[in-house]
Amino acid sequence: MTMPRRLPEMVLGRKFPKITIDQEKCTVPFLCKKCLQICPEAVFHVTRVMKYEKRLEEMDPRIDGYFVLHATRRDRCTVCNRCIDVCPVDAIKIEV
Amino acid sequence: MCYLCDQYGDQQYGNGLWYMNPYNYARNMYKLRLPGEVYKGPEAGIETGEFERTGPTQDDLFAAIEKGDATEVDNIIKALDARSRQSGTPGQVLPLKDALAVLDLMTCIGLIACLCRKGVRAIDERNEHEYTCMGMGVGMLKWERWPERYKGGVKFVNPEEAQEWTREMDRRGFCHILMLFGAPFIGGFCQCDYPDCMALRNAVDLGIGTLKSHYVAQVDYDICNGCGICASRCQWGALKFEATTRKASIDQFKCYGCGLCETGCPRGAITLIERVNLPALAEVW
Amino acid sequence: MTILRQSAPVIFGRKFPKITIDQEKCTVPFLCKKCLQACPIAVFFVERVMAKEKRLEEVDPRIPGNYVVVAERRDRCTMCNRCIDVCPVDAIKIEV
Amino acid sequence: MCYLCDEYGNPEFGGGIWYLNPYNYSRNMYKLRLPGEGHKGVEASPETGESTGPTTADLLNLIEKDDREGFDRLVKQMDEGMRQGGGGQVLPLKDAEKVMDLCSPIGLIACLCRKNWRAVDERSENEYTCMGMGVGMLKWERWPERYKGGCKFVNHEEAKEWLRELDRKGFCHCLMMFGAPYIGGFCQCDFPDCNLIRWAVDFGFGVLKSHYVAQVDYDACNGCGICASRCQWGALKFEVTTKKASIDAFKCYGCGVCETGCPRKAIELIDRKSLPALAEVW
Repeated sequence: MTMPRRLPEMVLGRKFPKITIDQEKCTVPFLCKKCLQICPEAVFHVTRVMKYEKRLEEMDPRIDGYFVLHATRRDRCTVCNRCIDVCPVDAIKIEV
Repeated sequence: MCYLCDQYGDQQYGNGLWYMNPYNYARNMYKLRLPGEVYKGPEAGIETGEFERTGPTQDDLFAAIEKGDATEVDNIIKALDARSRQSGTPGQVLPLKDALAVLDLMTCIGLIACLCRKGVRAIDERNEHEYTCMGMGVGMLKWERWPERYKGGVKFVNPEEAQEWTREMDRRGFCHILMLFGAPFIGGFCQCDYPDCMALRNAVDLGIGTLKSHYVAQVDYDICNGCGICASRCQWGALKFEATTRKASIDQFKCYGCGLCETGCPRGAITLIERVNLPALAEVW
Repeated sequence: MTILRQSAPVIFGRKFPKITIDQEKCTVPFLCKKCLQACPIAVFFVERVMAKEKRLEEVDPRIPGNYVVVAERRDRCTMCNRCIDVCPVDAIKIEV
Repeated sequence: MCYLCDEYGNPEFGGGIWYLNPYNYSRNMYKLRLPGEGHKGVEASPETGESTGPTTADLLNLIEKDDREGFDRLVKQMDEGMRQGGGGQVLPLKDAEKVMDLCSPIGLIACLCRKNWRAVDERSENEYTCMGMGVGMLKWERWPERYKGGCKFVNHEEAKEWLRELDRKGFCHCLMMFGAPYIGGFCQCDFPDCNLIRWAVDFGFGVLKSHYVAQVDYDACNGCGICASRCQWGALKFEVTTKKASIDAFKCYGCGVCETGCPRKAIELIDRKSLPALAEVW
């Protein structure tokens, strides 16, 4: 059975918006969580810093740099700029 | 039947449904390591940093789409789908009645905080009342080894409590997806919704990963009075309200058979029928 | 750039069910309308018989043969057989 | 803007939106016949048996034969055919009411799609769910089969009230062209009865998305879920975790039925132009 047909967000040749997150400014994303909860398309994703030797320790979200924000589903981003408006430290930049 | 049933199902138990086969819950499942693979199965949890991924990632897929290379997009989707089948990570959608049956077979059920909601919506589930995820199997007994993953601790429950809790989740509108950590070892039972659950999201957006359930929803037009409650519960975009006939209409090719519309309908107008009974859906998983 | 506004995956190579409607038995479909209103995904389509020179005349649905039922969207048919159960004259046959 | 605005829009009227340009409604539009084409435009309505273009059956054969290039070519051809012939665009209620001021005469008629798909026979005036527009309607007696129940001519206010009533019932408003840009009909559609919605949702060509996209105001939304039952496009899902409606902007056709259905006015239609990523998603 051949693969399902492509879906709209997989329109070939479509350029996805480039989302850059300034890690110096955005230090405690898990506590702040403003952009994560405002994005209508749930583009962002917060994970703990993936260090192998630290894998058995609990990570305290209050400590800078233990959690890091990614824009994993940037193909869903509609550049509505809600995250930029809501971010208290202006860490997010989006270029179409 | 679905590929999991073909491999792990047994006709004696639950006429071939793989999750009804008690041998898939046996203790020895836990040691089942595919030869040559390190940290597969429950140890290689997403939080461990050791979850090495072979093959293409989502960024490769985005790059291929942006480049506009059709064959590469197809190949990457095939590879992503093959890998999720081989490691069996996102398993299969289960309706409520099957979910309750599975909880009878399973031992060592622990309510835990959900990983996806923590990552996608930064929701911090710290105490027992907020947990929306469920860890299953003997692997849960080692939960102290992963303090980050089980930050709020684990609430071990007996099957009755687990079933009551699953009914509560169903009332709220979460789909029940059985998660495998190295098929057929069942490691988790997720309560999912769109777009928070990554397994559900990849299934709806990219068409890979989570398998449809063994059932498909069907509306009984005589009973349905067009109240529309079911429409808000469908996470798959398969159920629409047909204004002309004032009835709910289900696109059975998109329906994942999660049964939320069936349990949500106050008049019982929607019933889940076996996917096998609809020949056209035989290969639609 | 190819703009594919496709939103449902089409599975290529899939054989659709063959639906045959016996025109001798099904003579006044527009009055009967049972299969048309029972099908959960509206596979059937009733249209008047298209005689070009008679296009400016009104067609009476009571007269047998003026309207005919066609299985227009048989790609959506899931063979749930509701139409077969509901048809008073057993005019519908569906094979895989 | 969408290709209709590029070709038929005029910046002076309604910010370049083609259906707000009065010239597209004027009488001479009706005589606009593409050279050499017979019954195109109003005469070639589906009831006349004149439309000779490719049909859904051809598409299905190509899918069964697993011929993807053929499928792509035919979809492009049918999409192209719709650009000149019987295409259309989804309109939210607020724009639909503006169109009512521009167009005359307006006649309420029985709906063809419901007649064909669900054998719904609309005979009396309060059952009509379709609207014929423009000078072509004055010749309705010529087509007794198409206007079986007759035709109820209404003025602009009645037409607007009628549109609001159907919007309450959950129908989407799609402006239909008979030979672009002649606007011949205003359909009140839903899935799966309307063929154009069906083609758009299933195969990706057909009716155009509107100039607006729906967005949820997370503070106002209390998670009642009424909007979810009204969305015909599968674009609006209820996110249980945050107890809010979540709209997939790429699938949203901007019909505004969720906006008018929301008791708390939590959903709002914003301009498609304001979301750069949706610039080419029509």
